[in-house]
Amino acid sequence: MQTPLMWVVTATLRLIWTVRAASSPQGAPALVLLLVVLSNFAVLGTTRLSTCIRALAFQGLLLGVLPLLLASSLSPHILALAVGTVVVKAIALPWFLRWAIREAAVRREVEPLVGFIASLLLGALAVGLAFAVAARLPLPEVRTELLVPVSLATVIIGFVVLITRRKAISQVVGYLILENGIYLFGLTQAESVPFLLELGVLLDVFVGVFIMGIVVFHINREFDSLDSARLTELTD
Amino acid sequence: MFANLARLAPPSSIVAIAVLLCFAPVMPGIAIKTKSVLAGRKGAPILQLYYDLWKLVRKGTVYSTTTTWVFQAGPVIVLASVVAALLFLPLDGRSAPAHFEGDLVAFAGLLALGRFALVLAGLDTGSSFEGMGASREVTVATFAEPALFLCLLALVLATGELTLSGMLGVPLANAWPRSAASLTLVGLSLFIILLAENSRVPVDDPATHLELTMIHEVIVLDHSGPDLALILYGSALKLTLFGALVVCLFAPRPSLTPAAAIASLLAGLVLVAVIIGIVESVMARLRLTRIPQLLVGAAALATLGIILLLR
Amino acid sequence: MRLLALCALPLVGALLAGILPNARTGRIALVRLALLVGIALGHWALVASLWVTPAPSIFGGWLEADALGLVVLTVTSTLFLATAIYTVGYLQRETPRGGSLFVSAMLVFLGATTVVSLSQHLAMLWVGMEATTLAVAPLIFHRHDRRSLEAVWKYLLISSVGIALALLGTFFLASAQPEGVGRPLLLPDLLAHAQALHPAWLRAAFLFLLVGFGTKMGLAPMHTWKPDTYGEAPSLVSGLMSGALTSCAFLGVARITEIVMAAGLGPFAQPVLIGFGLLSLAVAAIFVIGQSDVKRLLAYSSVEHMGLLVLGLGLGGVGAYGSMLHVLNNGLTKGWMFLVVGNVVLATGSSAAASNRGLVRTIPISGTLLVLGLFAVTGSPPFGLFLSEFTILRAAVAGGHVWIAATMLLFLAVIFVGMAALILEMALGSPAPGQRRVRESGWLVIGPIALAALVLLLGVYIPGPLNEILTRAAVALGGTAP
Amino acid sequence: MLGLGLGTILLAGIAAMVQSGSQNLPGRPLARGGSMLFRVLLGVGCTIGALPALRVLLGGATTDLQFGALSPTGPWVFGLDALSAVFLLLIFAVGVASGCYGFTYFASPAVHGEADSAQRSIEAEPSGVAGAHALVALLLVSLALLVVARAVIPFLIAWELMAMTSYFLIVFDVDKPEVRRAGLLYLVTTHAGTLLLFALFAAWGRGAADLSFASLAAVTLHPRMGDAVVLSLALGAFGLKAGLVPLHFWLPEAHAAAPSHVSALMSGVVIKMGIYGLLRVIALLGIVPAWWSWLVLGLGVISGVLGVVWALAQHDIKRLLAFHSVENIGIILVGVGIGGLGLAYHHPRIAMLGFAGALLHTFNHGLFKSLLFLGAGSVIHATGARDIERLGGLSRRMPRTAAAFLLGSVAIVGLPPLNGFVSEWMVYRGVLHIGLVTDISRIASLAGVALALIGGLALACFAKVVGILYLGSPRDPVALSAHESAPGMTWPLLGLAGACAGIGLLPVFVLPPILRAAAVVVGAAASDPSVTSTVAADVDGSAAMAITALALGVTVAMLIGWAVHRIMVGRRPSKTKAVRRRETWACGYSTPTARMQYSASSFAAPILAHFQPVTGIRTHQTTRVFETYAGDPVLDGFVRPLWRAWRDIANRARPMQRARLSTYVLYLVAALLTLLLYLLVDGWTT
Repeated sequence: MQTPLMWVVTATLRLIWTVRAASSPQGAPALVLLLVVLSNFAVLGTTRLSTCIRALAFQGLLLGVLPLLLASSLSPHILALAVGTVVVKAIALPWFLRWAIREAAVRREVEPLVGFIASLLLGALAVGLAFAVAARLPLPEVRTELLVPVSLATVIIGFVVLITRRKAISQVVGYLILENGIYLFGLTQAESVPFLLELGVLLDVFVGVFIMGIVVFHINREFDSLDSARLTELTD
Repeated sequence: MFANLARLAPPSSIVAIAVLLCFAPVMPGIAIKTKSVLAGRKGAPILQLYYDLWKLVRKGTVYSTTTTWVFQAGPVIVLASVVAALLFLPLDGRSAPAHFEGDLVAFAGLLALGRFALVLAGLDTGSSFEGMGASREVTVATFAEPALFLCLLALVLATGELTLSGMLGVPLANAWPRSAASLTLVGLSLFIILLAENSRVPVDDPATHLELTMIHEVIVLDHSGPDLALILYGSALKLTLFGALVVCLFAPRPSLTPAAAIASLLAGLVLVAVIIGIVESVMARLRLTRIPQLLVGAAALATLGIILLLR
Repeated sequence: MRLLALCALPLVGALLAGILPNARTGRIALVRLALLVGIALGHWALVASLWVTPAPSIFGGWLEADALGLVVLTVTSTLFLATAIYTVGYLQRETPRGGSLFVSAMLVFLGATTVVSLSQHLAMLWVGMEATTLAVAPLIFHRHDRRSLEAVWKYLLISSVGIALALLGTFFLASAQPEGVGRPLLLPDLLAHAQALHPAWLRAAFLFLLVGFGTKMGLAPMHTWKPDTYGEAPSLVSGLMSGALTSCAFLGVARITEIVMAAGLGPFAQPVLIGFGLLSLAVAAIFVIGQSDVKRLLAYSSVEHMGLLVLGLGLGGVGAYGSMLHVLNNGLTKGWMFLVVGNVVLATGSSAAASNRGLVRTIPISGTLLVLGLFAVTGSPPFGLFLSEFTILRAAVAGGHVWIAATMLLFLAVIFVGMAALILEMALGSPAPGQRRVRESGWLVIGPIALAALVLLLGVYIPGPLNEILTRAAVALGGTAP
Repeated sequence: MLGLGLGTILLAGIAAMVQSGSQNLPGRPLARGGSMLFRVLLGVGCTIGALPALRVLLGGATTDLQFGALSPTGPWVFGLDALSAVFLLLIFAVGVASGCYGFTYFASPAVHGEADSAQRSIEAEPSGVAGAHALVALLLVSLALLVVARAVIPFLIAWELMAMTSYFLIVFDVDKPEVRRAGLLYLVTTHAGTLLLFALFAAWGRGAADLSFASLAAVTLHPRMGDAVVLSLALGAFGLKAGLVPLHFWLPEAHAAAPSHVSALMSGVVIKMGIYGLLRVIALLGIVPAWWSWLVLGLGVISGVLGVVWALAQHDIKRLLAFHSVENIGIILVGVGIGGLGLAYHHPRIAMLGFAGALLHTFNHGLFKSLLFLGAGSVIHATGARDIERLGGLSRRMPRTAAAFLLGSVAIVGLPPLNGFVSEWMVYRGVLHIGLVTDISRIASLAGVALALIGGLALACFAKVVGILYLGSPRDPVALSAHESAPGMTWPLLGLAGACAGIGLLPVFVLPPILRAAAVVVGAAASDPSVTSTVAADVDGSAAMAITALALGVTVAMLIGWAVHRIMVGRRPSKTKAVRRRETWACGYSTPTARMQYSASSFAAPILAHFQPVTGIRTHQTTRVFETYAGDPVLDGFVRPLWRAWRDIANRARPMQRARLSTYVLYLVAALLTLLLYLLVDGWTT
């Protein structure tokens, strides 16, 4: 069990370094960020929860990689951050989610409050808005000018998913996307302010532990479905 | 304090009051006489009321089993209050036995006290008729009060005096030339109030025999003997009181000697009684629901007078 | 050193309570409760000692008990002590699943709030805030039924979004701080170089932190989780939340306001605060009417008071003083009310008005405390809230905001009607036939009585040291003493 | 000294608690002694407390007490001047009477009737009664503190304490839903008043050094707006408490719901605190703008007339008395208005007369209104009926109560020779005097017409009450079962009656202290020589003498007349002149019954017919019955609809809290977006 994991990690790192060496200093991060946006759209567009989760895991992986690409030098701090991020965002949380939908035996997001096409359009709108705003932001100097707009876009899309989806799981996914957006913004501060990104990861841990570990499980048990729309008993 | 009171009361004014107390029962007599003469009848003698009083005083009394001391106290309080009110008028043309700032309020208050006692005495019998009479009495009084106040206020404004005794003497005599119009209006309204307060036509008909149409008479339905005598004398005295007020208003006589003043007052009172008789013979009594309008009319006259003064 | 002890003590206690075998009754349960009360006492004593002799800052200024923090810490500690004593009686009556989890969660909560109120580093403050959310969740979920589940679900998701926005706001704040200008995100340095901060990022940071922490405060329109959560959580937990948790969240808002004021952005920030304040008052004034459950009613009352807090903050001047005083009064009063309501629920098994009538006769002590609490929580003299609300009102008038003052008074009047209608009916109405008088154990009433006495005292007398601390806090927030 | 008195009163409250507590013990060891103890302590406390007030009223030095900075709003100051002293005396006088009355009222068994408050609750809850007594004691203490408070915070605290205690006293009979409703209405209204007070003092204390009254008086308000704001807020806040039309809507409900001795306290003392507040504010401001005085005068006239008209329409004895409180507040406000005009137009003497009249009428009304409420309480206690249509002929069964009530009625109607007349006479004099000035304010003399109308209507109303309630013969079996109430209840009545008579017969001793108090309100102007000379020479000189002489004279005349009458009627020279007893002459109808008596409705009908538009009366008339029901136009026509409207808004908004989670997140996002928009609008970087 130990060795294969180590092997995977070292292999990935070697791969990343080769990409980084090969491409221009701007190219690689930009590419990754574009992939992030694409994963967002994947979440917005799919009906299958499993696809959502896969996209989320992929996004987590990209987020884990980014610090390495952006870092000027491969400090152990950055390395630890990358590993932690990948472990939490790309492995632990998706695994939790899969476990949850298996428990709850839900497969697809039926009838979201806003149709998939509409939410895709919303996503596009979000990206446009994000870029428009970011263009007028007095940006701190960062590796790539794509970083801030993409993070904002991800935040907005996270909100879109949160608002337009019914299933508790989808809402969790939306929330995690929101988190990822914030994490991306945190990258702009990675150098100047230590620990910020760790905070972001910590938040994920917390959410993972709670929302997944306890609540969703119980929702499944109590409500035999993950439809949070059923959670409307408490009213005035 | 009582020395103070004595200082306020010159003998002539006391004499004047005594004279009026004796003269009072004549007033209704004159009114009735005038009425019957105008109607071509001979009519009862002018002094009839004296005989009635004398007879009643000597008779025994019948008290309803439902009544209490309130019923018996009624007539006494009526009379006492009227007599007390009489103390405020300068009957001798100079000054009244009692006067103090704002005594006109006391004047009205005493009359109200008498009315309250009378009404309670009526209600004490528990008879529906006397209840009805009481209700009508207070209704009339409710609307008479403001009118009376307006008249007195007009006098105050015209003379600048805050006591009846003060204003009805020299100041009023000086005021007449200045503001004859408004004083005349006030006089008229005061006369209407006189008719209402003493339940004469057109407000009430003392001569009627149908209880359902009565006001004053029906309240005293149960009084008999000395009580009834007190009531009758009290109402006659009240009529005299208002008459005297009207006379003092129209004819302030500060220059005359006390004797002459009292004599002229009596003459004036006779005149008033005659006028009442004439009014009663030329007018019919109003419907009960119209009476307040009559009194509001009186108030309007007084208000007009006041407006003329304030102008 | 004491500061470290303050933070560590509860966490150690939580650890111990956690490793104790999870027995519901018997000696171990007693030991657990003794641990709880003991630590609450110790914590309270330490806080009291801070009033006597201030403690030096530690961790390079990361932890320090400044005026704002000390006020919040005092509220939290006092409230927690009362609640801990109450818990003894509560856990005797209500046999919980895993009392150990309950107790250690409470202690973790205490530790987290302590961290929040002491931390001078905004990231650390954020961590503490997150930890409070984390610690409270199992307490809300205490009853393990679907209603409490729904409550905790709504609470967690909404306040997580809030927390996330607060984190983003913290990032913004970090990017507002130019390279090498003071240590990053450390409050004293931020205040010292407030003028040098980048205004655009600072404004953004203010807004996001306000919304984020405002969500945890329960400002309208981010208050939606409040009635559901307070309604379902055990009353003492609702008390801790509406007394301590909201105060900590308010501290977060107060911190960023501090910075914004120091940066001279008051004209930008104050309308926002006033707006949130009035909106919260309005929402409370609308939703208290026709409530049928006293815990939900108190939740809306809490929304009202959060509104008053930010209103005072936004009005500035003596308003800041009023707000800090209000933190104190509101925290204690809310604890008092919720503990009393807890007794009601223990007596009749429900907090719905329909099933509670004539409480002054069925549970005299708690019933009386409930009625008095109505007057206290609606800011009637001579209770403390009256003084703070009056001060806030004075700030509005002194600032010439006549319409704000008028609106505030209107909403306060309406809220009073709504609350009085429900609570008086519950307390004074005719008890259901056959309803007997219930004995109230001392553990369950001593806490509320103590809190009530404190609130009453604060209404008539503000000690010199407290006045000084409040003044310092008000000055830090750009205000003045009355 | 005052503190000592208050302490003793509190002791009385505690004694009541202890005694009742002992009632739960077997054999009620302390029952007898406890009740005595309560009364003794109450009496002693009130006496001790009254002494300093008397000293000040008789010209003693005014005292001030300071407690250092308890709160950041400055020191707590307490002071006792003539103005406070008048109200202090009223509080203690009515307080001791009502307190002692209440003790017997609750202790002695009452008839279980439609309206009686005490009994069932007592059986249910012995401690409830003790609580009531303790609350009465607490209420007295808070009232006393209120009138001596000289700083905002203690004033507000005493104010709210008064409001709370009176609320708990009103809802003493909590098992009746209508009582709880009335209580809630009262509580909500008084809380609104408190909030207005907050606004008042917040506005007033804007530039003040601290919140003591002294510094408030020193504040230089905004030349045009300042005093306008302060006085308007004061009129609103204190008007709510005093119950002037249209802010009176809570008053009849509350006073009707409370136990009678509590109604006596409320109507006699508590609502007077509104008057005190107004006078205190005037005294502190020193100046009163003309428009405000006109406004107060107008409101006074309206309250007076409408109050008595509405009272005339009532048949529930307690509601009727409550509406009469509205009327008398109107009369008092006429006095205040005249006084204000006197200040505004610089006629200090008129100001003195107006304020003195208002103060004296406040005091008198406190006495006779509590007397009347206690009398009504005795009737309810004896018969269990509150609807006067069912009663009658009670003066035979409860003569002492009837006599006291009759005296109270004469006093409240304002007839000589009782105290009501003296105070109305003072107000009238203010009215007449202002008629003689040269400036525009002389128009105010027309307010006298309203006073006269009020007098006439009040006479009609109390003729109705006394006549239907005590005279005639019983209309309903409940009245037959009536009994004279216990000495513990009659003595307070007679005591109050004695006070009314005393003030009425010897005003010369009462006017000087009242004028001293009025001088406090008039303030600096009172000390100008013209006033002092005229006041000294005239007001408490000859006029007071003369009116005293008048009162005594009238009384003596009546007594003589009564003696003569006894002789005339009593002597029996022969059989024919004996006094005989027959049933009432029914104009020939042979078998009259009690049901045929004139009813209250029909008694009042002819007058009310002329006030139809404002009475809010619904008449129920068939061939067999004639009845009228009177609601309250303001409450039914305005307050309740307004409240319903707000409740509808609330109900419409409720679904917002029923949404699903994603909607809640949407609210959050919406808030965020709004703020970001504000950020852009406000300017991103500037």
